[in-house]
Amino acid sequence: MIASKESLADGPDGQAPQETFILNLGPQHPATHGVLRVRTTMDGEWIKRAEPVIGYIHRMHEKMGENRTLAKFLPNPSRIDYLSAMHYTHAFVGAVERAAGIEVPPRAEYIRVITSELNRIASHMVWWGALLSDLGGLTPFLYAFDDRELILDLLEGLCGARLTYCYYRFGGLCNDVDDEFLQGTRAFVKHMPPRLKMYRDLVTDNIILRKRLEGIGPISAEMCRKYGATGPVIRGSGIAYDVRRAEPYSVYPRLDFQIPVYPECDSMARYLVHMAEMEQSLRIIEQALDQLPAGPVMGKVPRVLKLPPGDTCYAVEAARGRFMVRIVGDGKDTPYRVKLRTPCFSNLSLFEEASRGMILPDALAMLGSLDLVIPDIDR
Amino acid sequence: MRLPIPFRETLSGFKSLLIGMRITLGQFFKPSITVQYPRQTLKMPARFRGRIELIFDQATGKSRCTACLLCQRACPSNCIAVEGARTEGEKHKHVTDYKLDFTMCSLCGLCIEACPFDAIQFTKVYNAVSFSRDGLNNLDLVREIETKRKAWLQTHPPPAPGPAASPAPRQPQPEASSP
Amino acid sequence: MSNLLSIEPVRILTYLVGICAFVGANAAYLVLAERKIAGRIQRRPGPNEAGYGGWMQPFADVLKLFAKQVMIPPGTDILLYCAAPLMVMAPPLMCLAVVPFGESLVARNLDIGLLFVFAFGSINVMALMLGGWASRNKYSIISAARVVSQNVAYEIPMLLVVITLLMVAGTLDLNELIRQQAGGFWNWNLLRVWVNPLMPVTFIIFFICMLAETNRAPFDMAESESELVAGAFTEYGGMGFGVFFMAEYSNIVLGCCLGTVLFLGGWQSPLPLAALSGPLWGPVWFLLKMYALIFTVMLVRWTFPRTQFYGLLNLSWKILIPLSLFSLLLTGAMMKLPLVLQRLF
Amino acid sequence: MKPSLEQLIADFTQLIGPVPAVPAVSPPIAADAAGSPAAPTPPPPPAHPIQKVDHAQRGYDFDATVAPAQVVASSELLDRHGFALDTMTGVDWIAQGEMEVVYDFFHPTANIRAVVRTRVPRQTPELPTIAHVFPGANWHERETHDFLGIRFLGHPNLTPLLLPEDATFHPLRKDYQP
Repeated sequence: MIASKESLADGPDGQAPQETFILNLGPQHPATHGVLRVRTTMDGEWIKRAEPVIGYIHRMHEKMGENRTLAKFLPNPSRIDYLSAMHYTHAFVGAVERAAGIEVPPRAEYIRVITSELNRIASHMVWWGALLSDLGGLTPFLYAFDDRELILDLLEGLCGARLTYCYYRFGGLCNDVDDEFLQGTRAFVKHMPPRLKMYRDLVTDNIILRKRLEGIGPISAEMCRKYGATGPVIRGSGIAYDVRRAEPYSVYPRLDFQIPVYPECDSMARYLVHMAEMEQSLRIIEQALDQLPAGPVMGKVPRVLKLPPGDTCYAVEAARGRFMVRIVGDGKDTPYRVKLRTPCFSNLSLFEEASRGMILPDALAMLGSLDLVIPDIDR
Repeated sequence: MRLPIPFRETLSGFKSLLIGMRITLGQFFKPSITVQYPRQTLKMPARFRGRIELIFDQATGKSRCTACLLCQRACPSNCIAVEGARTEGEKHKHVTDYKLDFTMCSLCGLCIEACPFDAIQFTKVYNAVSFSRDGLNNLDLVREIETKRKAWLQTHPPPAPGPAASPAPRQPQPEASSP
Repeated sequence: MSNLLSIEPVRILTYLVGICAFVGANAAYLVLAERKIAGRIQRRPGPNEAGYGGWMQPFADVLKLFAKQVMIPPGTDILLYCAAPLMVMAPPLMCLAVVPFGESLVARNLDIGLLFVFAFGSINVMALMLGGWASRNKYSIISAARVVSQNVAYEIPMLLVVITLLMVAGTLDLNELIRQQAGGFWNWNLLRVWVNPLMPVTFIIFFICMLAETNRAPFDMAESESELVAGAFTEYGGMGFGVFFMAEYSNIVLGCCLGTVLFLGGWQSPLPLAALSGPLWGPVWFLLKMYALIFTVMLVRWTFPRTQFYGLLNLSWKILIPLSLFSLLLTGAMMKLPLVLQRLF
Repeated sequence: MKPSLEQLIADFTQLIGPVPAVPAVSPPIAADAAGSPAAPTPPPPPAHPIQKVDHAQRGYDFDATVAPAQVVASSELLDRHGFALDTMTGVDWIAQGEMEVVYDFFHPTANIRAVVRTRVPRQTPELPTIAHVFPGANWHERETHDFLGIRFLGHPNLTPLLLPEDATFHPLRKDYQP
């Protein structure tokens, strides 16, 4: 039996203040989605310090990149963030194409945009369901997965995989879209708006959810900048930073869409950014389907792809923010160095500062609103 | 009449709760959408990426694999091991041993893209399971071909031993796919 | 039969067995019902493998729980650790002794029945606190602290609501309370707006407090599985957890029984037709109303996210308590109004 | 505040001084695919340590090579201009006996990507920390230390981040043997 608070405090070398205790959230905690561990120093339910401890599923993808030929590394980016595999493959493929000067046919670029945006919606749906299950509402999770299933079926019919697609190739795509996919995507674009309204009625307008998220976990724009947070986090802090606009890639400049920005800096703002992004993604998909040109989906690629010396960056707006591949070549078919800049790494790094002084359920709500995928942090 | 803000907030909040309950109640009366898996199964799409298999060529009753090792070289996980042998008078080698370590395979499909003879394809097997690691880490794809060949021989009896015995089955196959 | 039941020990024994069976069956099958309802809401069939349509599922669950080793974590206070599940199970069993399922279908018709129910009902929180405290787990202790402050906070509006009803009814006898609601659903306390125009609001307050008192979502601070793993129950395994689980459902049954008695006219039929009322119809109406309330509880559970802990206390202290106080005063005023008017004119 | 590229170049020129501070160091910039034998040979050094780069070809707009001692000053400079730390990484140029550390910056509003690089000798890979300028660099520096063994002097907590707590190896060094 615990006689006093002192026996709860087992801080480093017994130096923890008497009134606090250490609470280990994770690596197997229901709210940390995977193997994130947060070492919290608590004063009652108030968090004095929450230090994320990461690296539990570190796989050293960067070393794998150095050891393999470019083509053999192609399945890897999907495994970094398994929820937005398309974006990650896009960034890696894009970096190689930029370095080697490979032209991608426009049809392939449009299909890349369509599949990327579908993947973004699917990823946001998982986030939405997971956030709600963090907050104790389990039903939206199932509704979100119901709709996500449609996307996964579309992408499975397209490339044969449901999660780790490995669909893009240097210079194009591994296969062309068929009519089934195009019709299915159009049907999906029509199917979604009523569902999004249902999400709004069921969850977004719900007073309990609003009380849980409004004003909780403020992250100022300055903090986002200092920590390099991107994606919905920075857009929920009032800065319209989106790689699709800031460093235009693929055919995004030709498409008309808005960057949802909410200036409230709280978890609700990040929530609303996610929800608005789903609508914008639907808009992008619709336009891209209308503009989809005919033609080949594979450009001219040398038989043995070699990277010229020098470093090249390629950033994409993944579902969770800015994902960048920095690839350093030395004239061989294996990269000299592959650096993967993942959004969740930066987004999580501000958690220690942002969570100071919050109470536990609020901190977990904020952790949920940061939209973390742990393999993406650990790489 | 405008109510004071706390009252309005309480009322609108309560209304939002009722709307939420109406939605879930509406879903309650809709049919369930899940597939009762072991009894019902889904049809895998045409491009589904299951584990790979050697294509059994119905025309020849053999695999088209020539043991060129391109798939083995393309594989990021080094999970394919191919061996081939050349018989007298044939242009290409033929595969004698094709081992797949499915525990390491990441189903990326690079081997299939690398194959110049269209000799391998994805199966539609989505539930490959085994009680031990040995059941999956050393799959013998050539043996599968031989099993199919036995069934094939039932319907395609070998031509009577005559002058054109051995080259006969090879005749219908065009050599167009050679590089 | 009636002769036999009039012998006191036989009567007590009969009802003891009856209540235990009722609570046991309800706890077991409400778990299944909840899972089925959750499944329906989430567009899936729910448990459907054990037995036809899953009706054997409770047996499978209980069998599994019984088969588990009883683990007492090192460093726990063994006495409290073991006592907590019993203490959480006992109050609903006790309270059901005075709940009239039919006009004569009541174990002990106490004339202070309501007081009895609330006296025993508040033991529940102590059990959870002890369980959380004795487990020697940080999550459990946080949960225990939450549960206590939550239950204290929600006891107040609940009692205020009940006092409102007492003022109207003038009795603590549950059967008498029901008899006063005779004559059609418009005479139920829920809709007696001529006594107090806030009566439906009072019922909603009662319902919310009942959810909070039984630690049901969206007020499931005791468990709050995504924050505190399993809260006060984290260290309980096997049947220890099973008893907590059963107690949760028994408490729901009790809470919904009370709601039925106090607001929905108990065993009274909703329409004053002779064909629909009578000693046989009484339990039918009672159970129908009770299960409708339980369904609502489950629907709420599967619709809303969990409230934030401080928001929950705010709701009680800032909204529910003022509202119920106002309702209490209004009732008092409306009761005295005729007298005042009489004196004036 | 939206900085222009020209302003950035001017400021960096002032920072680095009239003479290029690291003349001997050659960042891997120019495209010289022809003379690349098997060993990783870096291309010839660029004309100037401060370069304007075509974003469409390289993925960034501005490239500055500074001395190790100027890292903090240049990150402060970029901080004043409102840049955000994108990432940082290291490259082990084992043939030259040097480690390159690359700091990536993006601007949240001005659409400029800046890269600052520096080189430290492989024997004593030490750099001042910029964690006090950009708190986000804390984790990035720990990660770079994990992977390449570059020590960041003044870092508050240079313990392994992604590798196990007791890791003493640096897997991204080219001479790393697992």
